[in-house]
This record gives sequence, structure tokens and C-alpha cells, in this order.
Amino acid sequence: MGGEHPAFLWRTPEPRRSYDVVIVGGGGHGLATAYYLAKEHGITDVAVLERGWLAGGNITRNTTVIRSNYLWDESAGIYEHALQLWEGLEEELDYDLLFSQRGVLNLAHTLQDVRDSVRRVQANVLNGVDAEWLEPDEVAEACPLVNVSPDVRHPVLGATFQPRGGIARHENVAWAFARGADALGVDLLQGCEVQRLVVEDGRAVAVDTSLGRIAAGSIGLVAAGHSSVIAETARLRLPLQTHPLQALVSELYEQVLDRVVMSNAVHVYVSQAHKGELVMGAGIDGYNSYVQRGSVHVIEHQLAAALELFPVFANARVLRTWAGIVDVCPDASPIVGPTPVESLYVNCGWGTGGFKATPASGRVFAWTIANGRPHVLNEPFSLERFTSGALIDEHGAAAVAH
Amino acid sequence: MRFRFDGTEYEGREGETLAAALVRNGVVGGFTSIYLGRPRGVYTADEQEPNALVQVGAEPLLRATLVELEDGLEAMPLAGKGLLVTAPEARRHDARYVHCDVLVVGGGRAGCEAARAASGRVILLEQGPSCELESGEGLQVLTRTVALGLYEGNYVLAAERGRRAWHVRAKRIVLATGALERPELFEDNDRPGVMLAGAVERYRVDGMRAVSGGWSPRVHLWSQAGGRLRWDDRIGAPVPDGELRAVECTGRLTGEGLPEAPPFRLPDGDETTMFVDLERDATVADLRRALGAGLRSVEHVKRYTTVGTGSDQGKTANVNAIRVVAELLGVDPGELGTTTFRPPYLPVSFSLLAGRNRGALFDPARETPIHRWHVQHGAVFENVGQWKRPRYYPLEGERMDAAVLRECAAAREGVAMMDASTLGKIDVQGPDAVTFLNRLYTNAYDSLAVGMCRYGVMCRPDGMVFDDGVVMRVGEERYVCTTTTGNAAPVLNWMEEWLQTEWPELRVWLTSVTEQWATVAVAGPGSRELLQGLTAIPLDRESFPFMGIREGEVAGLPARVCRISFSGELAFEVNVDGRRGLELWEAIQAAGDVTPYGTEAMHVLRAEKAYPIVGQDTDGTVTPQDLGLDWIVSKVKPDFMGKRSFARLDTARPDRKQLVGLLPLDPDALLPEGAQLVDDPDAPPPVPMVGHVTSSYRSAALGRTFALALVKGGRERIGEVVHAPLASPPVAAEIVPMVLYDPENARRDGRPL
Amino acid sequence: MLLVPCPWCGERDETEFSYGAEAEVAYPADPSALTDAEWGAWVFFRANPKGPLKERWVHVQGCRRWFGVVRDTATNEFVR
Amino acid sequence: MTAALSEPKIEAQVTLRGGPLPGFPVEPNTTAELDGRTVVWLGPDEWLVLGGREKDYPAAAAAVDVSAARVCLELAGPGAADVLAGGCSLDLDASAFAPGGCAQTLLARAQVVLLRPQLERWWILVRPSFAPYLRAWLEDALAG
Repeated sequence: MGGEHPAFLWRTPEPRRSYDVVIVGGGGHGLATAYYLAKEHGITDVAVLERGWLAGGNITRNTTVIRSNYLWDESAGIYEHALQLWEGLEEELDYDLLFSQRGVLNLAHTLQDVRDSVRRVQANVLNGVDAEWLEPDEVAEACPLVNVSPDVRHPVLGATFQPRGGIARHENVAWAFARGADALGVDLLQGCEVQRLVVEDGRAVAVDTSLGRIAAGSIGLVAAGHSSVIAETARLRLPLQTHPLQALVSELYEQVLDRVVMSNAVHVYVSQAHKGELVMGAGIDGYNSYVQRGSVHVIEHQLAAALELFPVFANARVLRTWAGIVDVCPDASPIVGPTPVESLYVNCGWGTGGFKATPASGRVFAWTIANGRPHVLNEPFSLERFTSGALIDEHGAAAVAH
Repeated sequence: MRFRFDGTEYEGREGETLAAALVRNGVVGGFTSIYLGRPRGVYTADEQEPNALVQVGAEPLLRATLVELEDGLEAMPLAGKGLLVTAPEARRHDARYVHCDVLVVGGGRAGCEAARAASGRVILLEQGPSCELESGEGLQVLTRTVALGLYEGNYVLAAERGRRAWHVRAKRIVLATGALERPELFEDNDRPGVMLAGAVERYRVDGMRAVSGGWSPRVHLWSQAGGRLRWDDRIGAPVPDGELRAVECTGRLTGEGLPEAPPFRLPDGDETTMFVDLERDATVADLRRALGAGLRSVEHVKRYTTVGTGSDQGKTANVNAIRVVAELLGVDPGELGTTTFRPPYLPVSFSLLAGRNRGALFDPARETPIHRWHVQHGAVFENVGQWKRPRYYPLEGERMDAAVLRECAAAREGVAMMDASTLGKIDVQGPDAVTFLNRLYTNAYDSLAVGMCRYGVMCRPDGMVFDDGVVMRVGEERYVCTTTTGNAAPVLNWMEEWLQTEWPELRVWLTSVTEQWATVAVAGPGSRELLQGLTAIPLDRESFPFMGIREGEVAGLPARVCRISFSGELAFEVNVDGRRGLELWEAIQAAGDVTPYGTEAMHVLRAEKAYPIVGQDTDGTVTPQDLGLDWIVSKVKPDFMGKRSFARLDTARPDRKQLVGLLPLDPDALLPEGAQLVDDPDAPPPVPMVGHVTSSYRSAALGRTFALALVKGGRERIGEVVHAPLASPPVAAEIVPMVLYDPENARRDGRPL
Repeated sequence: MLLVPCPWCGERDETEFSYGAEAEVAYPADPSALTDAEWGAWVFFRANPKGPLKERWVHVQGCRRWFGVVRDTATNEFVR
Repeated sequence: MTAALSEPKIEAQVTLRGGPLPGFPVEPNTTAELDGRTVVWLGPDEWLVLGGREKDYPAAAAAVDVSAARVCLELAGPGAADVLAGGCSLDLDASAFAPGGCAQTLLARAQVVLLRPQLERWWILVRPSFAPYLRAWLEDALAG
């Protein structure tokens, strides 16, 4: 086993006293940022600081859904860029990411779901994103496991379908970026907890860590659930709330499900990974928490919902449940860009959408740090929008978890 | 009794597990490993069994060590993967919520002692089929019941095998979960015939090679709940450390009474056949390779090798893996920590956790007092929130389009009626009621007279439309606010939030009366005559003005009648005691030629008048001004919810999306709802979108199709043409003023009596 | 499954409540006097500490009362 | 399951707001018998009077007729509490929920006012629109 992983991944270097760029957070987005800084901007004097073990946060706890069928132009822009990067990523990183474009179905259960779906599909197509609207019989064709009977409590009235959507193996993705960054000279420092950002006359100059002070020319804050905690140490307030987001896997079964199926109305999304386990996600737990543990009633509701859609799962068994902690913005869109603190950049608020964005998030954030200003794709995702009111409200019409 | 395993019939004994019977019948092996296809046999006598996995009928991946024999049982060996098959569900699962003073997990010696010593209400969970203690006064013993998870607030989720999920809240929890025996590492340690010493003893079988790598406490629940662990060198495994509020550990779980572990050293030999995780086919060689790749964290090693990711969640493998990694790195195992323990302790079926919440019981379907009539008269229903609402009432063989045109025509030319009981209704009382309403709605209520009502819109602080409805002043200090069907509860909660947390000084009391009143809307030019036949309330336009409220009797029922119209026609809304709703409906039906209409016709009628539907014509990004409702946004009130946000840079833009009417150039072409609109239908992607269709219908009154749409700067573009290139076929439409039917409101007063 | 302390009904399952985020963020006395940034801060920004958080809950399935409590978001334990 | 489901009629119900009237229960989750009527504590300033009408309580800060806003399902018998425990997270043991007690809570997926007039007699007040669902759920639970 483990054959899919290469014989060497990364060094365990001694931290240096100073780097051109310090990335706070060794998750998928942080590692991708470091990789693109080195690869595309020639900035290799970079450290990624991870308080625990690399990629031990949300990227290892998410349900690995990849799609770009978002409603708003701004979202479609960055997520479609991500999907295009995904399509070349195994080659780019020379790593088997188990990237599988098996198609993503978003089910519609109410007449308003149908309106919103048509609206989203058409927006996608006009934005050059592949998307189709499927009638119930076409849903049954695309995914025979789904119960499309009109007699259920929340009948399937149709679905949006993105053929290019799919899944990838999360740790492979993170490890591939980590290996790539390490090979280009980036120091990956694990067990290095950032205690505070050091700001001098409005400029972020260093970080105090469990391994001592590390000076930095620029600092990229990519700490997912902990973004607001760390930002506060620089007196930077972010409009984030941190919530548990639960997921689960089943035992291993012979392949039965060859699509990703998502349903907002009944709060469930599911795919079957290559090993054979069903991977399922639930809704966000309602309260703020940094505890990577959710409430069991959320799981119970999710399983009941899954059985409404997939009667064949009745005898499937839950093997493992867990929660990631996600930071959510008021408009369910991320914040990626500069901050009022000079040389401090944030990449946070991805909520439930982070994994699929990983390559694009890292790439545009690297561009932003390297150029000192936002890339055109992340410009709309500024802190400023909470003053101007130009939100990118993805839990309106297009609200599709994950 | 007889049973079949892999097609062969064997003799079994009462009370025996499948594994025990196989071993007794001399079946050595019989199983195959998942990736390497190596022969495997029963290895343990408990829940950690990594080899003896079987499919029994529709049930995948059962552990033969936990399967209790039944006569005629048929089991097929599985190589690590189960089969999901659709089959009628034999069992009905349910749940129990129970509370106790002391919950004891584990019915072994230590658990039973703890249960005996405990006072008050005591519950004991034992995963095995029997326990030396029996239920009695103050003690409930649940056998075949495994604790799956320990959660916040001393909450334990347990599964009673194949039957029931137990949700236990305990004041105090005693964990007596005992310990699991570990495999021993050596070349070919996975061969059939190699068996844990404890299992050999349990099965009383000869000719097996009994092995033991020591014992590891079942620390799973403790760790799940956030309890710390400490590496115990004596037993070579982690044990509970520190404290968890109101949770204690006892017995072998603490390491006490466990044999000293033989000092650990890596044996010589071929590491590619020294299996650390039998279920995952992972070996010492794999661990060595992971470290060679630069990995140091056990979490990384786990993911690199998949050790501990099998259906036993590493019960057999994890502690050995830590010992090996520590040895290879030359560090103390304690420094490495462990991988995280997560619920459930044992796999649990989806259907057991779903319990009764299946099919019709998955989600309540709410019904109005008139529901039965709708069903009897062939209504086609629509789900609106949890409500079932009639969408239309097809006649024999009639299609929806025809039915809706017919229902609309009746409302415009004759009399039609609909069940509006699902609208939310909130009773607002108190001396400060008007102040309260002034703060929450965008318009002002000071001038609203008793016996009159007024349309109102509510915004969130961000200035976006949240809900709309009618505010009726039914008394000096008493109002009734209606809400949209889906927002009844959210609006009441919203009102309470502001009242209780921001404005406690206001003397206002809120009560939901949504279900106190059944509401029937009677619309159409003939509605006055028809209704007058049922009531003494003078309905003529002089004595009963538009937006007026009258109390009296209708069809002999005490009623509140409002002259409000969601169709633009003369219309009355009759409210009566919910219990009499069906009576009222049938009385009106009997009073003349009245056509029942559903939500679809209602949507068409209101769209012809450009009355927006919150949630359809809005999506949380739309202001009242965007909807053309400036007239309802007070210019005089110093403040109200959302006001400040209107002045923000983006919210004040003149080119925001605005609600406008659309008339397809081809009067027969129907725009799809949701369709995106562009200026240049031939542009290549990415095509700039100028708006989208929110509502679109065939209109009986207009004799053509029409739509409402949110279009950027739409009000400045009246007369221009936009395109829906993705409609099939594509549709071109002219932007027109929103109100397409009776813009001067000539019809709402009807004809004089 | 949190056990939420309703000051009136006592401890009840989390499922009976709705969450209201940070408590005591007063509505501005005169919103029109605020800059867009100040207004935006009130509308969109709430405390999100890892540790004790003074927050609001409403016993929506019970007595319908809003109340404030302090909960440690690092442990989910109600402190007061 | 040894319990029987029935639907006693309650002619009138009124919600009263403001301060407690004489004899009203002020202890949360309790009821009081007053002039042959049951007064149910719903909140610190809210009571439900079974059998009461708006006009009977001029002294209340607010009185709202809710006679049609809730129906009553009765579950009676030695097994009643066990059936309820299948969908209600409250501690239904007599030591925690004594006869005369009340609670607003969730039963299965419906909000209810739960009353315990007698040790083995429970009243479930539920919105009429949820009654068909709750009836079906209870019958399903009674079937075991």
C-alpha cells in the first residue's frame, strides 16, 4: 500500500530567522500559494508555518468535491480557473491526485430550486462553464441510484449537471503541492505555531512562533478556521465566523455510485471514493466553534436525507465521522487580497468551498503577494466589499453547499 | 442448527458466533486479504476482527466474530469490500432518549462493580450478548448495545444491535471499556492458523499459533470526547490521562490489571510480510517507506500507508504502528502521540441512525384546514416550505397551462377563490406597537386607522428585502401582520429578536396566529355579489373601501374580512376560526359559480400587476427600490431597518438590477424562468449578462406571454430589446414597465352593486 | 450535542435553540451619522474568538426567550 | 406498546402576556388549575389558558385567542412515556417531569407543548398543520 505516493515527499528543515515571504498555514491553500510563489514568481525564500502537521486541517477533512458551476461572474471566474488548473494539475505536479471528472449533479426539489438552477446553468454557459439542466428522467439516466419517484416527500424535479466536475484525493493534492514547493526550496515548518503577527508602523514585519520570531518581507495569512484569531493579533478584524462542518465516510463497498450528487433542500452531498467508501457531507453546525467535533443530530438528519435519495444505502454503515472548522463570510464568499496592514495579505472565508478552489486560490494569492496588489480574479473578493455593499452573495440563488 | 459459509454447509450451535462455529468446524482460512489476495482466517474473537468479514444477505461487512448464528444463515466471505444491494428492509429502527445519573459503558467485571456501586438511575451498556448484571430497580442493562460516541454534555450515542439508537444523557459516566489484545509482528504473521491468544482460549481450539503483542486499552470514547492520553511503557500502549468533567475510567481501560508488555523490538526477517494492519494489507515495510519519504507525524504515516483506515479503524493496528514508527525513528512512542479517535466506535448502519425519519416521516408535510377538500377535488400540490399548497385544479384530462388560464380568467371575469391559510399571521399588541412596526417596516404606520390595513416590506440591516405582507390595524393598540408562507417563523423570530434584545423598553407582545385563522381569498368582479349573499356586512365600495377591514359573520361564522387584492381585481380575504375553515370554503363554493385557483394562477395574476414574490423575484440581493417600491420606503422616518444601507456606494448605484416587465417579441414565446438576459445574443463566452427572468407566464388577460425580470438599469431601458439566447428557441423581448394589467387600478373596486 | 442552559427552562438539547452569535452589539444610536465603513462594521463584523465568547441563543422551540451566555468556543463548554 | 392515542377536544385556548395574574404559575415548566381551567406556563411573560377566552382576562397586558392554533393529542397508558422517549429529548421520568408539569419542546420533528395531567396520561398540543404528521409518527411508534 501507499504505492500511489512517491518515495520522497519533503525535507524537515531547521527554521531560518527570516524569509522573503512567510505563509501562515500549511493547508492546501497555503502549500499551493508557496508552490506558485516559487514556480511562477521565482520567490523561493519562503516558509510555510504549520502549527500541527502539514495539510492536517480542513483539506484532510473535506469531501473533495470539485466543481465551478457558481452563479455569480466573480465566483465562476475563480472557481472555473481552479477547475482548469485541476485539469492539468497531475501533470503539473507529477503526482497521481486521483482526479476524477465524474460529473456533479445538484438536485432541485422545489419549483424555486428549478428557477434558481436554470438561472445558474444559463449563467454558467454564458460564462463558458460547462453546465446542463437535467429533467428527472435524465437524472435517473445520469445516476440510476437516485430515487426520482414523484411520490417521495421532496421529489427530484431535476438537476443541474456539470460533467467536468468531480473529486480528487485530498491528501495527494496537498502533498503534491508540498513536495513541489519543497523541491523548489520552500521551507515547510511543521509544529510551528504562529502566536502573533508583529506589526511595526502599520507594516507586518515578522511572526512570533512556538519556534521563535521569524522575520518576513510579506506575510500571507491562510489559516482557514483560525484566520480571525491570528488576524486579531495584528488588530485586523475580519468578518468571519468559525463553524464546525461535519462529514463522514462509510465502510468500503464495491463501486455503486459514479457521480457526485448534491442536494441542498435535503442537506446532503455524496460521492464514492476510489477505495470504495461513500464520502458524505452535512450542513454547517449552527454555532461558532473551534472544536473539530459536531453534533450527532446533524449526522442523523443527513443519513435520513441520504436514504430518501438513495434507498440502496440503507445497509451501508458509517465508519467515521468528523468535523472541520470553516470560517464563513456574511456573503458565503472568500476574502483574498491585501489588508489595511501593509505587507499582510489574507486568504480566508472559503467556508464550505475551499477544497475545489485550492489551485486557483494559491495561484492568485501568490500573484497578489508577489505584485502587492490583487489579481483580477480575486479583486472582487476584497475586504472593501463589506463597506461598499458589493457582496458576492452565494447563499442567495446559487447557494449550494460545497 | 445448520448454516452455510462460502457455499458449504456446516453445523452450528446455539449461542455460537459465526467465527466460533467456523473455527470449531476446522475452517482454517476461508478469507482473502483486500489487496494482496493472501489467505486469511479468523484472527480474533471480538469486534476488532480484521480478516473474517462476511456478507449476510443485504448486510455488508459483518464481522464473523459478532454474527450470532441463526439456523439457515448464509454468509459469504468478503475481501475487505462489501456489496450494497437494494432489499426490503427487514427491521424497523427507532430511537430512545434516556437520562440517568450514572452511565456505565462496558459490562465486564469493572463495569458491573461500578454499576453496583452507583446510586440513582443507572444504565449499563454491554456490547456482548450477556452480562452478569440484570436490569432491576434503578438499573437498566442494555446488552448487544455498543457505545458509539461520547459527545458534549455527557451525551452518549449507542446502538442496540439492529434495533435502536440510544441517546443517553448522564450526570456521570463511568468508562469500563477494557482492553484489546494486540497482534505480534513477525514474518508471515497473517497466515491462517495464527490467532490472538485470547481468541484461541475463547474458542478452545487446538493447532492454532497463539500470539500476543500485549494489550491496548479501549481509549476510544475517552479520546473522542477530548480526553488526554499518556503512553504507558509497562503495557506498551496509550492510557487515559488527565480529567474530563464527570467522566471516569475504571478497570483495564486504565491499564491496571493488564499484563506487562514484552519489550518491543523489530523482529528480523522480511518486513514486506510483517503485517501491521491485516485489513489494509499494510506492513512494516510500508511504514519504513513512509518514514523514508520524510514523514514524521503518525497522521502522515497513517495516510501514506493507510494503516488504521480499515473498517476496524485501526483497532488491531494503530498501537503496533506507533511502536514500529517509534522504533524506526529511535524516539519514545509517547512523543509521537496517536492518531485521532473519531466516532463511531463500531460502524453503524445509515438506517439505524435515520430511525423513523423515513418516507412520509422524513419531514412533516403541513396541511391547511381545507386540505381534504383540495385532495378530493383533484388539486395538484406544490411544496412551499413544509406546506402542501394546491398549485392548480385540473379538470378531467386538463393540462396545467389550460387549467391555469382557466383559473386566471375566472378571477378576472367571474369569481375565483383560493386557500390563503398558509400565510403567516402575527398578532402584535401593546401601547408601543406602532413604534415597533415603524422600526421594522420601511414605511410608516402612525397614520394607519383602526379597521384599515397597509402593505409593508421588511428589510435586513443590509437593506435587502427580507419579507413583505399586510399590516392590519384591528384595534387601538392591536395589529395583525401577515408574512409570506415560507417566512412565518423567521419573521416572528426576527421580530422577537429585536424586541427582546434591542428594544426591551417597548411594551409590545407578539403571538403567532397563523393557524388560528383559516383564510379564503375571494377574487373577481363578481366577488362582491357572491360574498354579499353570505354576509350582512355591507360590501359596497362606499361602506367597505379598498384596504378596509370589517368584522362580522360570513356564512354564519364569525369572520374578519379584509378588502385586499393580490390580483388587482376586486377581492376579499375572509378569515375565520381555523376549525371552521372548511365550512367557510364549502359555503362560498355553494354560494355560486366560484372557481378554485391555486398558487400558479395566483402567481400569474399578481405578476400581471407586478406584485413581487419574495424569494422568487428577490434573492437576498434586492432592495425595495430595485423592486420599484420606492413609494413604500419612508423618506420621513429618521431610521428603520435597512435604511442606512441604501446609501452605501454599491447599493446606491443607479445601474443596479431593477424589476421590469418583459414582452417577448413573439407573443407566443414563453421565457424560461431563470433565463439569463444579454444584449448581444451572438457574442462568444464570456457573454456579459444584463439580468435574468424571475417570473414568466402565459396571460389570459393579456392574451400573450409576459415576464418579470431583474435587469441592470432596467427602468432606464424601457423600449429596448434584450435576448434570452439559451431559451430554446432563443427569445427576444422588449423591456416594458412592470405593471402590464390595469395600471391605473381601475378594476380593484369592481363594479358598483 | 450541546446542552444549552436556558435561563427559564433549564438545560435543553441544542436542537431546541437557534444561535445568535456575539451578544450585546448594540444597534447604532444614529446610523445616519456613521461612515459606510462604520456601518459595515456593525452589520457584518462579529467577534469570533477561540475561547470565551459572550453570545446569544434563543429557545426557539421552547419559551421563545433570547438570552446571553458565555461559551468557550475552544471546548464548547458553557462558562456562565 | 401499551398506550392509546386519542384526541380530546379543547373548546377554547387563550394566550396571555405581561405579568402573571393571581394564581398563575410562575415556576417554569409548570401548570396550575384555576377555576377549572389549566393555566400553562409558556414563558416568563406568557401563559396558555386551556378553556379560556380573550374577554375573560381584561387584566392581561395582551390576550390572544388561540383556540384553533393548537390541537390536543392524548397518549395514555403505562407505555406512553416510552413512546414519547422515542422522539423527545427531555427527561420524561416522573422525578424530572412530574404530573402537572409542562414543557415546550420537539417531539420527532414537530414543536409541541407537552403536558402531563397524570402519571400515565400525556397531552401533546401541536399546531393543527403538523397534527397529521405527528399522528402518523405516533401511530408508527405505537406499532413498535
